[in-house]
Amino acid sequence: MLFLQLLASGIQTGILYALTAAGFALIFGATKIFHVAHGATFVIAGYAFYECIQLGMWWPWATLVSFVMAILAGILMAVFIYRPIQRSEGSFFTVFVAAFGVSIAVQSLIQYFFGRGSVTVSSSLTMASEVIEGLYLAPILAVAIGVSIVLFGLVVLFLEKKNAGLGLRALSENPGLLEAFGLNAKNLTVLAFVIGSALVVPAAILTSISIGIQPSSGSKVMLISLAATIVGGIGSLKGAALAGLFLGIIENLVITVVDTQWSEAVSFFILFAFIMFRPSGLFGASVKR
Amino acid sequence: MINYILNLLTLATIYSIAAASLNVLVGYAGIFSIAHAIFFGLGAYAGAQFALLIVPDVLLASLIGAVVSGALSLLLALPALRVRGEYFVAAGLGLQMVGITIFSEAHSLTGGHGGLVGIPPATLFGFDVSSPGAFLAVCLVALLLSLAVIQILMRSSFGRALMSIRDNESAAESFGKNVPLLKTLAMVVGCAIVGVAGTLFAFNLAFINVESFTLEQSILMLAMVVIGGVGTLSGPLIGAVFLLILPAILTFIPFIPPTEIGTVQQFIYGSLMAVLMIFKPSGIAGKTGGK
Amino acid sequence: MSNVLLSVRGLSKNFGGLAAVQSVDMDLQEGVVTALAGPNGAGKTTIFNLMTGNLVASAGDVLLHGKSIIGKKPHRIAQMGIARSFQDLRLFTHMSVRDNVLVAVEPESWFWQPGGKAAWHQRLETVEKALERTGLSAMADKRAVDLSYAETKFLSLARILATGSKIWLLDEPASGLDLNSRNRFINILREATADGVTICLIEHNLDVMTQLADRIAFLDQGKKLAEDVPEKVLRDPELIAIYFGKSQSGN
Amino acid sequence: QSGPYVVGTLFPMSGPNAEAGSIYTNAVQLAFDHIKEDKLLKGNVEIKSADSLGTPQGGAIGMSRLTSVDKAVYTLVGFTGVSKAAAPIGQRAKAMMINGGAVGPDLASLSPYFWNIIPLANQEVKFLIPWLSENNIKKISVIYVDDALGQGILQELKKGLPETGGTVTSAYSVPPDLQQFSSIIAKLRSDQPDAIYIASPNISQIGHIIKQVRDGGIKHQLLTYGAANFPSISKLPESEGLIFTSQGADWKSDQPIMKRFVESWREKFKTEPTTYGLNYYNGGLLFGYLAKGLEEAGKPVTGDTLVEELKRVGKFDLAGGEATFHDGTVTAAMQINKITNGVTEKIK
Amino acid sequence: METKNNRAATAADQAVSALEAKNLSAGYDDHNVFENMNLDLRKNEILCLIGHNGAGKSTLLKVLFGLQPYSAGEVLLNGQHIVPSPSDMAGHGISYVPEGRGVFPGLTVKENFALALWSAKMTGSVADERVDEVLGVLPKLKDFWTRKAGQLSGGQQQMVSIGRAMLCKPSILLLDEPSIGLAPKLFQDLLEPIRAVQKQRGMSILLVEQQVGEALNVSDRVVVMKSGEIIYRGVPADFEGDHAKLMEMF
Ligand SMILES: Nc1ncnc2c1ncn2[C@@H]1O[C@H](COP(=O)(O)OP(=O)(O)OP(=O)(O)O)[C@@H](O)[C@H]1O
Ligand SMILES: Nc1ncnc2c1ncn2[C@@H]1O[C@H](COP(=O)(O)OP(=O)(O)OP(=O)(O)O)[C@@H](O)[C@H]1O
Ligand SMILES: [Mg+2]
Ligand SMILES: [Mg+2]
Repeated sequence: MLFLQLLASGIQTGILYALTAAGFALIFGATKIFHVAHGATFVIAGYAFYECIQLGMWWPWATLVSFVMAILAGILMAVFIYRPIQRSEGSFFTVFVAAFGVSIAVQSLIQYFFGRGSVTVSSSLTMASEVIEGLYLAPILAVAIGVSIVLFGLVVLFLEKKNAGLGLRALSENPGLLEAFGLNAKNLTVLAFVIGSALVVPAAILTSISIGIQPSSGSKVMLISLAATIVGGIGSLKGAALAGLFLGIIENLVITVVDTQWSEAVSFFILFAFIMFRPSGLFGASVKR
Repeated sequence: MINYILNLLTLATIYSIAAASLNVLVGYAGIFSIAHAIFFGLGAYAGAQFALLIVPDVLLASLIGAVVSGALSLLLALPALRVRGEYFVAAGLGLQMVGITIFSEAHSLTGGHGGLVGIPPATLFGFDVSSPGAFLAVCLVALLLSLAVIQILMRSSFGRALMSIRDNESAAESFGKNVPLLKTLAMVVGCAIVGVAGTLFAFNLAFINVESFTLEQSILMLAMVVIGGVGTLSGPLIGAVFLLILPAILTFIPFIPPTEIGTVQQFIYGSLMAVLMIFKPSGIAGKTGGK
Repeated sequence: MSNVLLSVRGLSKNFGGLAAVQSVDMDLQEGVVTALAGPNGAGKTTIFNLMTGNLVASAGDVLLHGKSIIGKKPHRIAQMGIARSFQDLRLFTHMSVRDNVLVAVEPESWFWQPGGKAAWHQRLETVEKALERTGLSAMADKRAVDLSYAETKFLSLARILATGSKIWLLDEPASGLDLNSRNRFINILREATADGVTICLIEHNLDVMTQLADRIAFLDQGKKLAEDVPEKVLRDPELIAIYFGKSQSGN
Repeated sequence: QSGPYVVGTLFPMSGPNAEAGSIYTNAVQLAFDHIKEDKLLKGNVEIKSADSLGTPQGGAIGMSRLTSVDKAVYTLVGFTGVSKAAAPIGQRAKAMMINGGAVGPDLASLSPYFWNIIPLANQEVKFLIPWLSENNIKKISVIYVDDALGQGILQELKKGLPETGGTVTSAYSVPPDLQQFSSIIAKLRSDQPDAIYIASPNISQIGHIIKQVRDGGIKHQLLTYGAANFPSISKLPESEGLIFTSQGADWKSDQPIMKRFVESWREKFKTEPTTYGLNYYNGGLLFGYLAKGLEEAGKPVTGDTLVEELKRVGKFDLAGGEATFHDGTVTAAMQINKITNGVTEKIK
Repeated sequence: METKNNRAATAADQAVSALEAKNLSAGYDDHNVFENMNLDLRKNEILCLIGHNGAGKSTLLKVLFGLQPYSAGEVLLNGQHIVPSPSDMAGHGISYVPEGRGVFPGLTVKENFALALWSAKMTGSVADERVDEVLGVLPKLKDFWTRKAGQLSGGQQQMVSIGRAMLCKPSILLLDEPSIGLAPKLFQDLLEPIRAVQKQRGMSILLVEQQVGEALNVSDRVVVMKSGEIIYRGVPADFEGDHAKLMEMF
């Protein structure tokens, strides 16, 4: 029963990871931008939702505002931070440091306006009850599963049915050539940021309900997203999502064998192991050396 | 005032050593390490334990720090030989996170979260060098030596070989470069030097714990290199001084209510990092213009 | 028959189901320029990669001075005196032109180079000579990325020139060069052969091929179809049909 | 000669613990406002704030700045790592330091210049154990961060519980920045303890644990130490029924100093006061008393003279009652609190 | 050179310019590659642009397609002033085949085509029709229709690149050194279908080449560029058998 219980909580954790990781993977896969500030988008989305609820807004409207804010944040970063850097000699690390600077700035802005503590949106969704003997589940698990499947399905459908998915793949290979095809690489980059940033919104909202969110929550989100992107295989949206789920489940299950203080490190140990023994990840194409 | 400045300068010097050593990996060998704080920490713990248990001689302790850190750098060399670019960044991340947990759990070696307290004042050949001025001098000498080593190595055929590997591994191979060996050597050199920096850090603070060796610290070191200018000699120094002194200067901004100082500082700090990268993408000391 | 420096015997390479090279035999004779011709995808570059250890052969052997070098690491093979260029150049983009060449002169890079000052000056001289011969002296301090297309082609050659290797494997070294540069390029290679360098050349440009090659080995779908002096190969109606086309440049 | 006296504050003003930093700063500010109103001192007091970032290195730089640039003679610090890094620097500069927030037992003897105006955590546990046995709470599970605080509490529980017939049934060590506890909660459920003790130095982490334990359907009694005085814990709906120890602080007390503190706090910050606020308020007041004594004796106000004066006087009228120091640490009355309907009430 | 005779019949056509550069100047950060450049590509002709390495040929093509900004002058399309941008140009039925391998290696041939169709905003039966036509002209493409473009040999990739450019039924085709790395026969095989289409429905082609011999064989007019200036305008016949004259130009 302990196993089942851990599995259930693992799935709930994993879904949050999967959503944020998919967003990061989409952005990184398409634009090769190591979007460290993805965590900042997450925090912005979470606080937007929290503030709206505090202002007495009906939750669907709050969700909408949260989406708008996250997408706006993504677009602003793409246009005003990454684009100018990439235009000049933007090495991998230049982008990295700039994005890191943005994360710090966003974190301090949120602190300034919304305080430093952790904020939580109260909801009855998080109350667990005994489903079968010894197994406690909260309705939020079902909500999380439902929302993530729907959203993920929508994104996959959009990418596969519309040519946008093709465009994003092409963008990752050769943005210059895209222009020669008569397509606009800038717009596609923005599109990647829009979808990628939107994907963190449900995770941010669910987190603000189930765990609570604080200005510094972003970094964990970013780290796990990054780990899942690599474990899943760079360029594979499905891979990143499954890897996120996988890491979440492992993180919970692992405490049946090791002490609790190691549970977080296990994710990164897995990451390390993947890089050593299967650098292409779960679904990636083989890695060029 | 003078002690504060000496203290800041000492820290800036120590971080300059760390950043310069990271530059060997990032700038010359093209090894994108974000686990450098772990090796900084290894040097700090090794040096501090040596000072606590045997003798607080800063030279001997630094050597121990360098050896321990350099030897354990082989851990990171392993993935460095297998993968490159963003994959290696992720490997470094993995090592960083696992390493931090080990630092927190290995109580007998690191003191866990509580850390190592009461690291004795530094001596050198039996003379006390713990006064702010003397210790700064020790650190400056260490910095000069490290820079000299780095400069000599990087201008030698070794450095050229590393750079050729950075630019194109397979072409370097076809001109006779033993890529795995050279990469490993670069890793050992860079990590040994940061081990020295770690030992000096431990002496300087007289107290160390895991909080000084976190991912943020690794990223800070990286930011120093990138903001200063990757692959240049002066870049890491400029970056280290800039990123350490800047927050100190920001604290002198008047009219900010004390409760908001930190937030405002962090905001300026973060924004400056981003803005600097937009307008000086190759760093303060880096070559600009061109491609 | 002159001295065979490098030879391959029954060399084969499969990529999954694709047989890229199928039991090829070939000899490079001292001082002779052998052109490796064949349609796109014939397996020419793959043969180079097998010779230099960049790829592991599925079967067959590569012999240098009669000794097998199969299974050796690329850097070992390079140190044994085989220099190669790449179809996509692979310059050391962020190093100066001079350093690009200098790297090629220092085969074993430890923390120091043996020989002290005298050897160092010797190496520098080698570099300057290579730069001069390829016409790059004026831009020795430019970074490789800042060179124009033709200059990158010459830099790729300068690196090889400077190694002092006696066996050169050149993969489409003159493609895209204009008439003038192409002639200059051909002259440098001619001088090199006069100095006793053995060249194996992959080239699609018939002018370059006819002006340089002493022999042409013809490859198609991984198999060697012919190897002979240019006059014969270029007249082979079968090869004209699959490769040289109707407007064969005899001129 | 008579001022301005420079008093430093070295708190995390950014990062995850900044919430604490701003409360501490407010409290110190309040104390000096009162000192000024009362014209207690001839000289002016100037407060200089440094951001410790909550890290040792930040603490070292901040302390060095406070002592050497601002020439602070008396600095209020918080957080264990920061305190440990700041102590040698303060000692070198002969500046007095007062900790009112960190409760790691290893802070007791850091330096002759380093004083704790907060009872350390092991004292709190000692006070709690008899109450546990009185209320028939025998089996305790502990979630702790493996630092001086957590270890101190765990050891004290392991030592004290058996004496009254209780046990520590399980102990889960967590990293200090962990936010997700579902797996531990699953284990707790199968452990079936009578109560769960939470020992983390990270305030928001305690909040996360409480919420997630309750969400997870675990109804057992929750216990913690004085950190629960922070509004982000005490105002949490899930904290209903939480029991925690703290130093004695009766907000309804008639003692004039206490009354004034509570009233000004409510008026100025529109929140309920906390023991941390109280401690740092007392830390500020303490300086006022020490400096006044020195002024009267015609002595200069330096770190050394302040420490001397503290040792000489020994007893001080602070908010909440008379305080004495033992082992560099204040000995204060303890109390046990319970949160009912969002209000913290003293139950013992 | 029978083409020229064919073309003579449509001389009126040729007088009208399809794409024209007027006093155009362009370059990179630190230097101008060309100034006051005048060039016109007439309706239904193949114009061969040759010149030494670095003369500025590729730069001119990029400017005309809108991939590179210009600092002065103007671009005329069918006599109308326009400011070129890649997406507009594609919309106007202009296709560009860049130097090097102009395909996305990770996408299949089919996907490369789909991308081009998306760019031309062609869907449904119109798109199918276009694909059928291009496959009719380049039947070999069918053989590797579902393979990743990166796995094809250089020549096959070039074929895909050209096929892709023909998809949007271009009225103007800008070809930058299509011969690089191609076997001689393949290059000829590639030029033939283009010529066929051109004959069939008319198309203007600006061809940049270093394989001067082959290129002149198929061209109507020739322009020689040297260090950013046009130093010669004429017809291929001018150079026939006169290698020395050509060499002078470089
Ligand atoms: N790494 C690889 N993996 C899979 N297939 C490969 C690989 N390298 C080459 N091939 C295949 O092997 C065959 C031979 O390729 P090779 O590069 O040797 O051709 P080539 O003769 O050099 O052609 P070109 O003249 O176009 O350069 C081709 O069909 C190619 O697709
Ligand atoms: N991205 C660039 N940045 C700076 N200068 C450039 C760039 N691209 C080309 N140049 C320079 O512009 C000039 C013209 O280059 P361009 O590529 O147009 O020549 P080209 O005639 O196409 O030559 P080739 O026959 O080698 O293709 C050259 O001097 C070249 O060095
Ligand atoms: Mg090839
Ligand atoms: Mg060109």
